[in-house]
Amino acid sequence: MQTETSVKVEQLKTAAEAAVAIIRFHGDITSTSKAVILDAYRALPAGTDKLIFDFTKVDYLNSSGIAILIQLLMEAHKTAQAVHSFGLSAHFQKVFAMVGITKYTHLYPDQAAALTAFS
Amino acid sequence: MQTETSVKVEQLKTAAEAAVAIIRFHGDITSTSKAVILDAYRALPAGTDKLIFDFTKVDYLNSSGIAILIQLLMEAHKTAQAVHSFGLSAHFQKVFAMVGITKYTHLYPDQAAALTAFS
Amino acid sequence: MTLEKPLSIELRLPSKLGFEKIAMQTAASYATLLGLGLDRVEDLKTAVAEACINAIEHGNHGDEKIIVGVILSMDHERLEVKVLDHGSGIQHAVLPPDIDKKILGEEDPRGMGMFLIQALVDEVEWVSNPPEGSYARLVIYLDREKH
Amino acid sequence: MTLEKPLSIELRLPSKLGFEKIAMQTAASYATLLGLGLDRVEDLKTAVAEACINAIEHGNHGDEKIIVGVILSMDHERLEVKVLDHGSGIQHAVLPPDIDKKILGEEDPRGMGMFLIQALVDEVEWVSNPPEGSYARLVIYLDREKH
Ligand SMILES: Nc1ncnc2c1ncn2[C@@H]1O[C@H](COP(=O)(O)OP(=O)(O)O)[C@@H](O)[C@H]1O
Ligand SMILES: Nc1ncnc2c1ncn2[C@@H]1O[C@H](COP(=O)(O)OP(=O)(O)O)[C@@H](O)[C@H]1O
Repeated sequence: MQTETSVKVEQLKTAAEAAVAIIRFHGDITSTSKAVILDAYRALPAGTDKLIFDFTKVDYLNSSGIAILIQLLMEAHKTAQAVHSFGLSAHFQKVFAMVGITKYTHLYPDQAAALTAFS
Repeated sequence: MQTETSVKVEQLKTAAEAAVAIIRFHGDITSTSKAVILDAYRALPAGTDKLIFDFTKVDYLNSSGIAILIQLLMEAHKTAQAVHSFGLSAHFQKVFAMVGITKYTHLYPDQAAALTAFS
Repeated sequence: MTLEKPLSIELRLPSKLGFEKIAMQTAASYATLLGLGLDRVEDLKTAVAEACINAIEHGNHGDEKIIVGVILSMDHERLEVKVLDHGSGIQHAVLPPDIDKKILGEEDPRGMGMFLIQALVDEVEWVSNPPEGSYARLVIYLDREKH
Repeated sequence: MTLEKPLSIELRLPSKLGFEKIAMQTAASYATLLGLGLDRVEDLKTAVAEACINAIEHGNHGDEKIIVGVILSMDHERLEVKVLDHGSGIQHAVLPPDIDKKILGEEDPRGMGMFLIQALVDEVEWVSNPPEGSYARLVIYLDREKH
């Protein structure tokens, strides 16, 4: 079955030269995405304290996928990482707010805004 | 039911100042589109001898819709109008070629090319 | 062979995760054909997907040979979707997720499907009807907008 | 309630023009889920839409109470679609359109549906099976491409 998730991790810098890791999700975020997503998260360089989620290329996101994101936010919360997000459709911005996870990751309109907000 | 066709007619000029009418199709081209399309065609200014079909905004085109286009090309053929087309997806370019109507309307990659080809 | 209601459509899917995406697209194109606005179509898509996932996982226990049924119908006031499975249905109320508890590991990170369905549609009921099966019935009102 | 074949899906539509768009989208999302490449999905969409239009118009004479059935199935080699109606089927061969005759008004501008279906899929047959009904069976091979 063609339900692929892929994740790309990149390193960015804020204007003040602080390191920011960005996780770009591609395809579906569902129960089958769990290993790929957790592996990518856990392979982040030690000491990463600023993180961005890029949802621009996500085609399909369901409640099991949101549960995986909550697991990431749980681990981020434990290590006091700050997580910013961008690229969600208006519909999924609403869904994130309904579920309450906007309390643990603020949503920005684009990458530049998500990055600037770390300064 | 939400199966709307709309048609917009504009007047353009070639580089040599020759008048060209352009019919821009919007939405579906199916059996229910017949009156809208034929009316727009028949309301073209008398003496129109250069015509462009713009398919960029067409969502759904079926064989009954193609039959309506053939009717336009039939009337165009009678009055020696030249018809150029653009804005078809790769799939519908193939379908037009299969049916043979590319013999009566040449397909161009965009409006500029369709217009230039009249010079 | 006739349909349950005028201009209704029916879809039958195997109980395999991933196939809810087909139900989602079918529901979206039905709703679009009958004039539902784009933002409500998005609500419908997520709600139908979640109801199908529950029917696949909990109702039919992922047995690919068992069918999930989806019946879509519409009148002047409402779009209705029934998602049918062969399980014994739901005996408990919908629990809204407590995000703080989830983040602290005090609540399962999952368990948001029924909450989302309820939050996204205008009416929902879960009906148990053994031995025939169970269904979720979702309703979206048409008059909340005119597109 | 079980499906005809493993991982097949079934759709039932009223015989009303426009509803072929739902069959088209359902077929597209089934084929995409199972890995068919984008250009073949476009071929499938047009072929399924044309087969449904014929079932609606000619097979079921536009009687909205009568069902058009669409059964999609797939194995390692082929995607198959059956479009079922309750008419008596087709007794004649597929005629390729003669565009010059159409432009000269010597041939009906219509009559391209069956030709397009045949041109876009890898196999097609029309089967008459009264009194049960008739169906068009379309097949697309998977090995013509690997995306
Ligand atoms: N169709 C169903 N049949 C039987 N039980 C169900 C069904 N849908 C939901 N449930 C029960 O309700 C619970 C909550 O469902 P839900 O809120 O969708 O979250 P999740 O599926 O993530 O557990 C499920 O864990 C299951 O026990
Ligand atoms: N499902 C069907 N049941 C009965 N007759 C059919 C069916 N499909 C096609 N036909 C017959 O074949 C003819 C050609 O069909 P087609 O090539 O699709 O063109 P059109 O539908 O535009 O006439 C139809 O006019 C009809 O007489």
